[in-house]
Amino acid sequence: MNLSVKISSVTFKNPVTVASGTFGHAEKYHNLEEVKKLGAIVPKTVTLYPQVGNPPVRIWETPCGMINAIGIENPGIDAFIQTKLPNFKKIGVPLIVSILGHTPEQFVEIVEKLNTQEDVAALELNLSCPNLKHKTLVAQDPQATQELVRKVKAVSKFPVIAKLSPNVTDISEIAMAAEAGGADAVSLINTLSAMAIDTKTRKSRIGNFTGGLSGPAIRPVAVAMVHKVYSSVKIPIIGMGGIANANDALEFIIAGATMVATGTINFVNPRASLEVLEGIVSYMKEQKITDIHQLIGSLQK
Amino acid sequence: MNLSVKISSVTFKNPVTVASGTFGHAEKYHNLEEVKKLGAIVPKTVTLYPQVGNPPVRIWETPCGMINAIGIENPGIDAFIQTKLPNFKKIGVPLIVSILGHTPEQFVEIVEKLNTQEDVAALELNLSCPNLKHKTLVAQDPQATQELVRKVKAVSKFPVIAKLSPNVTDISEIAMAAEAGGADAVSLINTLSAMAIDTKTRKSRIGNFTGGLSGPAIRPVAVAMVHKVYSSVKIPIIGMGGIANANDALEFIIAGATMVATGTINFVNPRASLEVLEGIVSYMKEQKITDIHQLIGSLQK
Amino acid sequence: MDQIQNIYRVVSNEKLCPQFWRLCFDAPELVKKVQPGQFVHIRTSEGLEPFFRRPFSVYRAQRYVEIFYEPKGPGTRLLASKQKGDPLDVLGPLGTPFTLPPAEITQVVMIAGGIGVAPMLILSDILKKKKYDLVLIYGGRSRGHVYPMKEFKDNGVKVHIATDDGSVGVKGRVSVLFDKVKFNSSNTFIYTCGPNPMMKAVQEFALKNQIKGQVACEEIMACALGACLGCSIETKNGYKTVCYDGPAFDIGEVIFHK
Amino acid sequence: MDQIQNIYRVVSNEKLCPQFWRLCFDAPELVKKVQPGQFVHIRTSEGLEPFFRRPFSVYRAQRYVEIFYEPKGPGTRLLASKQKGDPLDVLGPLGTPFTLPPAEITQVVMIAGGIGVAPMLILSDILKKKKYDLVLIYGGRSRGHVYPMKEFKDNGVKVHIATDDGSVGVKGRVSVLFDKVKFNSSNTFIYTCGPNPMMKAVQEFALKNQIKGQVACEEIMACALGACLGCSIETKNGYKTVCYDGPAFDIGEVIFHK
Ligand SMILES: Cc1cc2nc3c(=O)[nH]c(=O)nc-3n(C[C@H](O)[C@H](O)[C@H](O)COP(=O)(O)OP(=O)(O)OC[C@H]3O[C@@H](n4cnc5c(N)ncnc54)[C@H](O)[C@@H]3O)c2cc1C
Ligand SMILES: Cc1cc2nc3c(=O)[nH]c(=O)nc-3n(C[C@H](O)[C@H](O)[C@H](O)COP(=O)(O)OP(=O)(O)OC[C@H]3O[C@@H](n4cnc5c(N)ncnc54)[C@H](O)[C@@H]3O)c2cc1C
Ligand SMILES: Cc1cc2nc3c(=O)[nH]c(=O)nc-3n(C[C@H](O)[C@H](O)[C@H](O)COP(=O)(O)O)c2cc1C
Ligand SMILES: Cc1cc2nc3c(=O)[nH]c(=O)nc-3n(C[C@H](O)[C@H](O)[C@H](O)COP(=O)(O)O)c2cc1C
Ligand code: FES
Ligand code: FES
Repeated sequence: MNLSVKISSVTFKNPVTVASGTFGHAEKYHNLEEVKKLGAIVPKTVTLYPQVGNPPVRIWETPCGMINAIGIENPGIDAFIQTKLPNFKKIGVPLIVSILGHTPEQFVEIVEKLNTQEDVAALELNLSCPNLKHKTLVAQDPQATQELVRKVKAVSKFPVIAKLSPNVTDISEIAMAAEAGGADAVSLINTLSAMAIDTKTRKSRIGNFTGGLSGPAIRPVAVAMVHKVYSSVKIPIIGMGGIANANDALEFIIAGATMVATGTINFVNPRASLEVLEGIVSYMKEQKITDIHQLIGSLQK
Repeated sequence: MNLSVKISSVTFKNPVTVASGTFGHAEKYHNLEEVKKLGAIVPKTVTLYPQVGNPPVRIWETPCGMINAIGIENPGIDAFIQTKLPNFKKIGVPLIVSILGHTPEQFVEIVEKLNTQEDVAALELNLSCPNLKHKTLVAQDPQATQELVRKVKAVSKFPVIAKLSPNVTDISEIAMAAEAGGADAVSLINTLSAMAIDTKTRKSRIGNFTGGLSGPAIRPVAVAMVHKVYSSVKIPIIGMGGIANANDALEFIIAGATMVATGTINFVNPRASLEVLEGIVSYMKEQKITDIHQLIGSLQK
Repeated sequence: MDQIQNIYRVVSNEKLCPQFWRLCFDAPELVKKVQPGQFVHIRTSEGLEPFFRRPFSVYRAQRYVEIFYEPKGPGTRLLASKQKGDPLDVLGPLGTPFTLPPAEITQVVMIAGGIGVAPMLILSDILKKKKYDLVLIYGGRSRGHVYPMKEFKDNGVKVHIATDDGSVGVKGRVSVLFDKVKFNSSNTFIYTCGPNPMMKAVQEFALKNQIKGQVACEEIMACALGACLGCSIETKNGYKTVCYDGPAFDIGEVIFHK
Repeated sequence: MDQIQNIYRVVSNEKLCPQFWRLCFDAPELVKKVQPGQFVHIRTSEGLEPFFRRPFSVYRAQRYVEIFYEPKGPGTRLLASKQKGDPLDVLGPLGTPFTLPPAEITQVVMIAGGIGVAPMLILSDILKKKKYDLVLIYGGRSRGHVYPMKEFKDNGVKVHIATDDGSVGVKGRVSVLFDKVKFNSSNTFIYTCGPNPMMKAVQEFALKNQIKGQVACEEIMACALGACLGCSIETKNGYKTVCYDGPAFDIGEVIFHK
């Protein structure tokens, strides 16, 4: 049975990974033997300078999901390279580093620092960053997306994955822009803009006022977007958004995802990504499918 | 205690209504004494000509929500006026008629037919209709929205409410366009584009291939959009999207909604709209709020 | 108008055979009103999971309302966890019932697959009073799926059983039993309920032999009140809702795809 | 590495007083590893509602792991429905435990509000072996909220109680009891856990009187593994996660807002 997939020239032994920001840096609790089985790991987004993150409360439970506004708390790229990267490398699983610059120049600077490293499989650009020309995010503007991806591709020695936001009128337009900019893959979806209110105090439940919705609640939205993007671009898709089990992950693969990531569900079931992997294997056995590529995008109209 | 609210010159005795498509025409089961307590009722969208709707399967259960692709099955405006309207009028609750034209001309034609009627409180324009100039929906294009609203306003003798889609980059932009076109109110949100896949058959669960997500799953998205629109326009907002109880409804009101509608939850709890109304009253008593207007948009930063 | 949503008390809830359970709840008004082929729509969870209510045919309505069900997913599993005295949030009675056989009919053949047997017991409770020859052709997967048909036999129903593995009755689909019964286009009436492929086969048989009858359909339901138009199926007369226009339809009316 | 996620069996689950319940589960490895102030993260539902796990301090770890809880929302109510023999999906032991008192300490004063008493019993189980003077100042809303403090008394803890309505002990907040105890900056150590306003008051008292101590904080949690950075609170040293850097912090470190 072939489970291995490729993004650009990089091979992943299977299509299952974890969504940025849901896997964490906390080595203390990892069951390494288990983590080693994953196709790739994606640590929390790193910025050029350290960020302390947003004021509490940072998370709120919602029906079949959660709102988060962590504020990309991270130690900055230098500390990441020095203290986090060696541990991640030790795991021995291809590492996709998620990065965010507050300007295109910051993106380039981060990439140049990462270029000095080996053992990075790919870069994921978190495009939910301010778009300096408009009051939107880069991920909400096809032109800004294309330009940013192009600038990063011009310097990066690693394949580049553009992570797309669902808060757009037409996500395939953004995906095509990323492709035109030279992206080797797209990943989607990031969280949906969301809010919850404490009716007693009449304040937002979230310290940062608004946040992003994730979890099984948003899965049907994510599946539709993956399918829409699959119909519009040729580059591979990393699908995510509410995956809770293998069947959910298979929906994404059938809709067009080459790889799939578990995100929020990791908090509820730390073994979720492994269970997804095991479940995909059983499904393929049952359905007598010998190569995962037979499944990718195999949705019938 | 004052619960009454106004849209344009029309007064509603309280802010609670039902979302189009979730209340139905099925008089057989209505407990009229209960329905009479609502602030308004909104029947399923009516089109110019009868529509048979989409092929089955039309609905699918998702985590804390559902996907639907009914396809606006309805008898057309003439039959609606002849056979449905008299029954709705009998209830004695202000009636907001939801309409959809496949062209601006169809909208105008429907409005002209409704203009012959009395006892309609307002029209709600379902803008999830094709935008002939682009491959988007009207509700996804500010210009198309503004023009359509203007055309309808030019002929309608009733106040006009524009119903907005959440499948946009910036919903406040569309709301402002509706306001500029002369809309007397906006209602939001309609369903989020969504999909679910049967992994056994590798087909969509939905006869129409894609559908729209509704229910508590999407509430945090709807609350954020209502708040965003409240910050951008002066006209009243009818808030909906996943309301399941009074506390949820209060989130919308505090975020900026003048009226609130229960939708999908009516299918699970047919008394939901009444319970929302009762719960708002208890909350106002508890919090010693004497006028619902003290609550509307009272969210603190 | 009467209220259609009520909270009733569970009177009993027990496994009748490896596959099937029966739940009884105390609902005197419902007992009075319900007709064969109608159903109830039950909120299995107090919360949002599963989100929809779940529809169940009324199996019997004598002292209590009884439903007969198969625990297979989240909703029916929650139902199986209900205990005597628990509250049960029920909408009903819902839907269009079976029409009774026209005057010329003397023999009624009920053809049920699996859990599709549920509406047949209440039907036989009514029909036995009218002195028909009652026959039940029942198809199940295996022994565990076949509930000892005592109540039917007590109603004077002649029971024929087929199982996929032959562990009870004859081996095969219900259609292998068709020649055990003398169908007669002038005086036989068929009621059928079960998986769509089975109902399709019964429909073809009935149409070919010009036998009148009714089918009871199933479809995923949200409101079950005819409000959402979500449970529509294709019929010769256009899309019809199973919850409001059905579940019972004339045997020739429904267009079965699967 | 040991596994931190395990399925254990519920040994008992009972109401101890009108407000509080105790659940015991059989987890020998956990009993061995857990330290006072650490917690477990329990999946209360097999499904997605409630969605998050729920964190509970370990109340005692002798033969079984015990948690002490108040059913108040969906998660804790589901917990209260667990029965002997039911499986329990548990992550643990988690978090940074209480540090033990420094060498010069002879008196330990535990100040707990409501359910905040939970981590104090396991703490006293450890501290009693070291011959401290142990004092518990406990504040609760009313009689129903005060669990008869037998276990603490058995551990030689001197117990002082205050309730909001005076139905047990003295009337008022825990602070009304501060003068019942001789706090001494050179040999007293405070542990406190409870509502933030109470911990804030205790913090002010401790800082003013230069008494060392520790607080155990609470915050909404998703992962409880330090992965999501969702449970951060403000401290003098920046944002810290309650689940990983805490729950136990030095008494002066946390910045309480509410
Ligand atoms: C009018 C009507 C009468 C019914 N009467 C009975 C009955 O008497 N006894 C009984 O056991 N079942 C009956 N059903 C089917 C029953 O409603 C489903 O088995 C139940 O909803 C499954 O819920 P679940 O959460 O346990 O499983 P799920 O995981 O939701 O579903 C399990 C399987 O059942 C299918 N299913 C789900 N909902 C329905 C539905 N509304 N109709 C048909 N299939 C569905 C799913 O597609 C899936 O294949 C009836 C259905 C209808 C429409
Ligand atoms: C480290 C830690 C240890 C805890 N130890 C105990 C314990 O030993 N016994 C006990 O009864 N409770 C303890 N709690 C609190 C317990 O986790 C919450 O009461 C529980 O999560 C409520 O869940 P629910 O679904 O029943 O109620 P919900 O409806 O979710 O919440 C009810 C109330 O509790 C609050 N709440 C929800 N989650 C948390 C949380 N993670 N922390 C604090 N408050 C919360 C909500 O804001 C709400 O006001 C602890 C919390 C933490 C963080
Ligand atoms: C707590 C939390 C933190 C997140 N942090 C990041 C992040 O740093 N960078 C990023 O690209 N996405 C981040 N995400 C988004 C996820 O990677 C993922 O795109 C999204 O949550 C949808 O997937 P899910 O529903 O499976 O969680 C975060 C999500 C959560 C819940
Ligand atoms: C079954 C169904 C049918 C609907 N039909 C319509 C419709 O005809 N016209 C319309 O404007 N909105 C329709 N909607 C959208 C709802 O009015 C509402 O905007 C949306 O469902 C979000 O609210 P909710 O989450 O409370 O259901 C429909 C929704 C559902 C679930
Ligand atoms: S389920 Fe809503 S119309 Fe039948
Ligand atoms: S709950 Fe995730 S870091 Fe604490």
